[in-house]
Amino acid sequence: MDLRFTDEERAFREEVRAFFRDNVPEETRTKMVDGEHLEKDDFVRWTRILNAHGWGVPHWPVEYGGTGWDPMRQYIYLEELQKYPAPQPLPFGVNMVGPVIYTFGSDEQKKHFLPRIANLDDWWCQGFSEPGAGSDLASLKTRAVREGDHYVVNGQKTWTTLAQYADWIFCLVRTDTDAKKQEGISFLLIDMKTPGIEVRPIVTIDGGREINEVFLTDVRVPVENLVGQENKGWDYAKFLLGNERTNIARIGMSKQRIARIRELAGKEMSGGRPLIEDERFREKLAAIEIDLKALELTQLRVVAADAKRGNTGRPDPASSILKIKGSEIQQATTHLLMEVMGPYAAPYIPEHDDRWNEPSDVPDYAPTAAPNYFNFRKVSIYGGSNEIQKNIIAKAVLGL
Amino acid sequence: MDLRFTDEERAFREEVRAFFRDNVPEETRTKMVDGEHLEKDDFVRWTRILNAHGWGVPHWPVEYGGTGWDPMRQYIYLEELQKYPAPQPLPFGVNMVGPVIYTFGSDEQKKHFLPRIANLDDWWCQGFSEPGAGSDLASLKTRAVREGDHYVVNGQKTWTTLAQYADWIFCLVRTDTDAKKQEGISFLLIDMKTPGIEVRPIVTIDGGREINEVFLTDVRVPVENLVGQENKGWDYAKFLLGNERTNIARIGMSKQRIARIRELAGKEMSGGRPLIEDERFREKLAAIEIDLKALELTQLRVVAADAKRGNTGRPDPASSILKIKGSEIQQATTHLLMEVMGPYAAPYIPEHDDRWNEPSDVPDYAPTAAPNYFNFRKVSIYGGSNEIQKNIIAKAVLGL
Amino acid sequence: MDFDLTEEQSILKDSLDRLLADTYGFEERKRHMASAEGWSAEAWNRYAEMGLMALPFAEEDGGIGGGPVETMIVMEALGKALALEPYFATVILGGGFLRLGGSAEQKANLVPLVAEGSLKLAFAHTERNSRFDLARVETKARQDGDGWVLSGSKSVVLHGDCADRIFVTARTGGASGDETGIGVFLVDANAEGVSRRGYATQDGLRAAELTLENVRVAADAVYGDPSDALPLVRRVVDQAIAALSAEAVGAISAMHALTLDYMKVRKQFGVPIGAFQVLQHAAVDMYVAIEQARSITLYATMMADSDDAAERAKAMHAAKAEIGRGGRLVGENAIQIHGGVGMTMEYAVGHYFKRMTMIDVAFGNTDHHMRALARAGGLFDAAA
Amino acid sequence: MDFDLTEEQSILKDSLDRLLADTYGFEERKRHMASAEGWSAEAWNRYAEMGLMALPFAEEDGGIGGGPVETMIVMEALGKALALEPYFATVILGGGFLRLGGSAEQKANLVPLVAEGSLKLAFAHTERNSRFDLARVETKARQDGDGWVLSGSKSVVLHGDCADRIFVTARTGGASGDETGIGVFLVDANAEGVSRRGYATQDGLRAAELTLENVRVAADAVYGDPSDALPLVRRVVDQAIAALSAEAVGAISAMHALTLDYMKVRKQFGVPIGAFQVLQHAAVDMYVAIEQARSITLYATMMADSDDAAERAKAMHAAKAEIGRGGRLVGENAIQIHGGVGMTMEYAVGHYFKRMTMIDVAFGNTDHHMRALARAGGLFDAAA
Repeated sequence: MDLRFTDEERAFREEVRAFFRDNVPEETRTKMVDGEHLEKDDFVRWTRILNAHGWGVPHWPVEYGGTGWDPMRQYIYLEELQKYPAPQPLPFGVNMVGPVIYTFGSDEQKKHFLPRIANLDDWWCQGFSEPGAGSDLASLKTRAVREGDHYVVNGQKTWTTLAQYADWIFCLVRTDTDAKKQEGISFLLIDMKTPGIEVRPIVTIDGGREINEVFLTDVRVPVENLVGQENKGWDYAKFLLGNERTNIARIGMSKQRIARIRELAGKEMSGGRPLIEDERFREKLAAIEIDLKALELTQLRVVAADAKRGNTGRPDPASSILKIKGSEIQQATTHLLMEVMGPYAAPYIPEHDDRWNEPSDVPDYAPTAAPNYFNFRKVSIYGGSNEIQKNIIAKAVLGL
Repeated sequence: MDLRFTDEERAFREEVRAFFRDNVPEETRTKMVDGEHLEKDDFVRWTRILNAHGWGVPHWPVEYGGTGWDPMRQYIYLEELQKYPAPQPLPFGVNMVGPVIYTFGSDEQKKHFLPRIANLDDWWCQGFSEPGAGSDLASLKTRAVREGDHYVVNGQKTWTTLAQYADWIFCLVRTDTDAKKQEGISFLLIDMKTPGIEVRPIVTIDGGREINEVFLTDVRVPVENLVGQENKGWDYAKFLLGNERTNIARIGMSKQRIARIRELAGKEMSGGRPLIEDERFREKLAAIEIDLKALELTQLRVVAADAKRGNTGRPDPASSILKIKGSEIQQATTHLLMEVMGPYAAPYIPEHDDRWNEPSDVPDYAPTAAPNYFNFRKVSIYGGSNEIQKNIIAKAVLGL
Repeated sequence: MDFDLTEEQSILKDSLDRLLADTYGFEERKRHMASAEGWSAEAWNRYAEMGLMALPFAEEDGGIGGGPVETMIVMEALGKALALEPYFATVILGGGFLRLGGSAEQKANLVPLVAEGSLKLAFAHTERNSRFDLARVETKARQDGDGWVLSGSKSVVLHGDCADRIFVTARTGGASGDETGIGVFLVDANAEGVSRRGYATQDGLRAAELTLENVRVAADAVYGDPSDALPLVRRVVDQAIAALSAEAVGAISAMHALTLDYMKVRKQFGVPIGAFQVLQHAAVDMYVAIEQARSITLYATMMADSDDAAERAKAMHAAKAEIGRGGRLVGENAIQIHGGVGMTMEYAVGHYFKRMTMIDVAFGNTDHHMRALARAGGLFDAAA
Repeated sequence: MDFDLTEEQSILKDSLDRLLADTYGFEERKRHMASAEGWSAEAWNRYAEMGLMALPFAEEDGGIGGGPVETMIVMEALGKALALEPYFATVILGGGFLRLGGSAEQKANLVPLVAEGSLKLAFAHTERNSRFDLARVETKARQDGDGWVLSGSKSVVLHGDCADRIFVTARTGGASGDETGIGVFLVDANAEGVSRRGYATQDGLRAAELTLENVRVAADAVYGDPSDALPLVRRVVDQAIAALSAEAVGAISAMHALTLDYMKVRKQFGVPIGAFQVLQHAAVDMYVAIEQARSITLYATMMADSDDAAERAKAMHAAKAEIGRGGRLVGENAIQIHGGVGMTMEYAVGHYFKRMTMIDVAFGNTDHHMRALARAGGLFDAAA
């Protein structure tokens, strides 16, 4: 047992840090530090910088453009990325549909889609959730009926993140209505330019416009856009959702936010002293830090176990801890960052509102704090709510 | 709406306080302040003082010895009693079997038992729980078979508090094994001197010897000791358990313990100052006090609602809040009192261990703190665990 | 002790609840929020017609003579409806200074205007470095003949954008943080040297940044002792906290009701989600928190017009802290149980959640009041 | 980074786990606890035969040369078995002073005795007013020729009743609370002027009150710098905290396993109570807390022999606080899920609960370490 990073790992960390320092667009980084939403262009520009460097899809098999890093390096890379902070490449392509395509897709699909995902030539979105199917995903109702060389798709998807920019959507659709719930589902790749697709934004309570409803009306999808076998889509979805859980602890992001809390609590005054000198405030921060440090070690244990097992893409069910604790910490830090602002948490200033370039007593870092607290309530809901994660652990780990 | 006590209520409070001041045996009070167990004699002596004053069974109907106080006075009386502190008369007689007897019992039972309960001439214990029937009380297995003028009882009861002193036990027994779970149960009064009864102590983790197992082997109980009708015992038990829940918030006891925490935290030193001057410690205490103040008002609202409805003996299901929050506060205060002791929480000194009369650096108030914390874990378990209380609220109040 | 409403109080409660149910649904509210003012002048007039503006003022001053219980009833109803109008700023805050700090003449001049709904008030206190400390005032007031000249800037002035006149704290002596040397001045929002910038707050209300550059006010603009008005400020803020607590009880009760409804209709895995024990217990935890919040609000209401400033302050610390932690528990659970739909602007629960979050940061958050109570020696002294 | 045990470490773990499983069941433990000593000399000898006493000492001193990972393995196993023997007092605390503060000669004299199990040690530090503050020492040491004379009293000396020699902190200069002026002296338990009174602790271990009246010790009783040994004390205590954390992980894991077993067999309302979702989630909360405790213990273990006192202390603050809050969560839930049976002496879970409660009050409770970490600036600096 040696709980220190190896010299090689430390050198790798330095390499990654240096690369971020030299290559992350400063404008993008500033937006992230300030808690603002990123634009489409922030993602595209940064993903192409990464891809040009060979780091577009580090965790993919080398034959499809991966770096061949072991899980520990992948972890170090992601942590540094989140801490810098730099945008994490959108998961819909590189973490979700990409691995499904290279694992279950046809050669044509691999050849066409994978390079375009790595370079963000295609912006993907996820068509899983439906209005009636949240945590109970398998109860989805969107139908796909085979007509010659096409599937004709009808239904509605929801919670579709950043669909407004999407070129493609990967959808779970029901191709056999007689089968049991989990059977009879297929995995389709759909071009967003196909007639019959309508995207409507859902505004979230933080004022964000990231999620959407997607309506599909007689949408004709060529059969070659079916992934794997018809009616086996549930297996691919489970594979995909398993991948999703591994990155969700967001240790680096929480470290970055803690640094931000410390910095801004040094600027806000309380009782004539900087808030950061307030012992009670520091204790609250310390309580979160302890949890985060423990979670970091828990994450590293999962990573090490993954490395030992070989990269099967099947995370240990114990990794549900990462989702639960990770989301709790993210929520605790967004709340504490809002607390830093005191009364200045109240002003709601739309991003890029030019009037606020004029001098004002509202500190420019304050107005995003409450919206971020509101927005981060989602992290215990999406990707399998924390209640679902606990059900999984109770069954799969504790045998209850 | 007038949220102040009336002049009459304030005068009554003074009267009660004065009575306690003049009449509670100091030895008994000291044991309670020190967190020690009371002896049988403490209860007997005090109950007889109360009864001689006409306050043995304040909440009973006047015809059976009650005082006729309205619910607000009963609340004031109990709060002052707990705050003084003086022993609360044992519930098994005055709160449990007494009301069952005067509500459902025969004239003979009323005439014989009620005065003896009020004066603690008979020490009662409760024979409900069984090893296999905890929260699921109705699954009890103790059998009573009618043979002529007697029931012959066989079975085992457990968690029987203070059975070692008991003259009588009231038992739920199964008289019809073919009926559904809640039916076929009867309510029997059993003389503890009857042959075939064996009491074995259960030592609890705090070192206490308050609870017991009671084994019943061919115990012959005269049929006149059946309460009400055969096979209707479940109804009487529900009535009894409903009564139990109303007094369980223990506002006065928690107030007394908070005063004790404040006092002892003024004696224990931390960083060269009395612990009570430590701001973080005070904040923890304040957090509990706020909850307690709110609960006091909640209790008063329930009392006022009871008063309006008339004393039906059926508490509002909302009074489950009193059990839940009341037990949480009792547990928080026993924990905080233990925290006051710092390292001195560790010594385990049996009560009345004479060796400890010699000078020692272990403060004499320290050794009961941890046992009381351990012991008070029971308050979220017994009388219907807090999980059961939440099930009740979910169903009966929230309609889920 | 008597928890029943009087007949008049019952009528007030029922008629206001009915008015809001009939005219102030979620869709209407959204329209009001999207309007230029951010609230409804029509609703404002209805409140005035009902006598809500006149409610807390003494009859001899042109009011109705209601007390803290009446205010509790109104604020709870407004909280339930998530009402956007400047009632709290005008009647509770501004009205508080009028009632508690105004001379007979000042009241005679202004109470009738407030009572009829034609005068809107606000309270400008928070400054860049004050956070939640009421004594931390840097805005300066300099005597100038009979009048005063004010200079400084104030932040997050609730409904400061629409107020006709604004109560402003300013330092007439001493240094920031001193308990004495603070005065309260009523400033015309259109006076020379006053500039303000209005904006929405996170919960859809309105507020303003206020700048005062050598703003001249007359002698009759002074409320209370100009060199020692902090006790007046504390008294008004204490009453405001009691009122906010009542608003919070209305909001969290409504949130809970929405959540229970949702649990009964929303199905997952073939059953209503209300069938899952974990969610049932979460709903019970919310219920317990709400009843506790209601109880502590009753306590705050009872203490709101106490002359014992120390005991009154303790009650408000307790109430604000309990409302803060209970509100957060209820709000976060309500969102969690609703899942994604609770995160959307189209659904009411998120708006309640935001309002509760903003109530916590108004007039001192949970931590602030927990500490203040701890410093004041706690709620129960030996004799309690 | 590598979380695997070496082959030797795996053998150590497996053989100790097997030994304890075979010879140290709950019933055996009860017998040992009821004995006059309160622990088992037989078990003690078995530990010595296995080399546990020699484990952390350097090979050149007569030890086996194990490090923090080996100590973690042993303490976790002892925690799982709730072992009563004075291993922690002798090998971790006393052994810590030997290893880290002893001269070559002191080690040569004593390590072999500890290693073979014939010398038992203890650490006497706590005083009436010290609470958790390591610098608050009032016991006096006065130089007397080559030697020293000690006077004062010490409380809650773990296994101080059976120890042959006791490490005692005493003030050679300065005032109580000063960082300097503290010395460490090894005192023979039977020396003239030493009196002690043994007693059981709440968790069934043993401790003693210790009184020193003009106790004369020779020059070779001094460990470290007699005028500046607090850094040595802190270092030993830091390593002790890492060891206690490992013991705690063993104890809470065992408690969780008992709870899961119980949930599978105990029936209520016709089903195993493990079928109730609320109890399932409580069991998951326990599981998460245990995994977090295990992780932070790994961190403490990694930092236990760091020479960077500030970073080492931070790690121990973090570990002790996390162990404290996690231990309480696991313990209270374990009792709650067991119901009444968990409250009885006849069932193991309550004994684990008591041990965890006492671990929290040893060497600083949760609040103490949370504050200490806060004062030290937290775990993550800008570069972390």
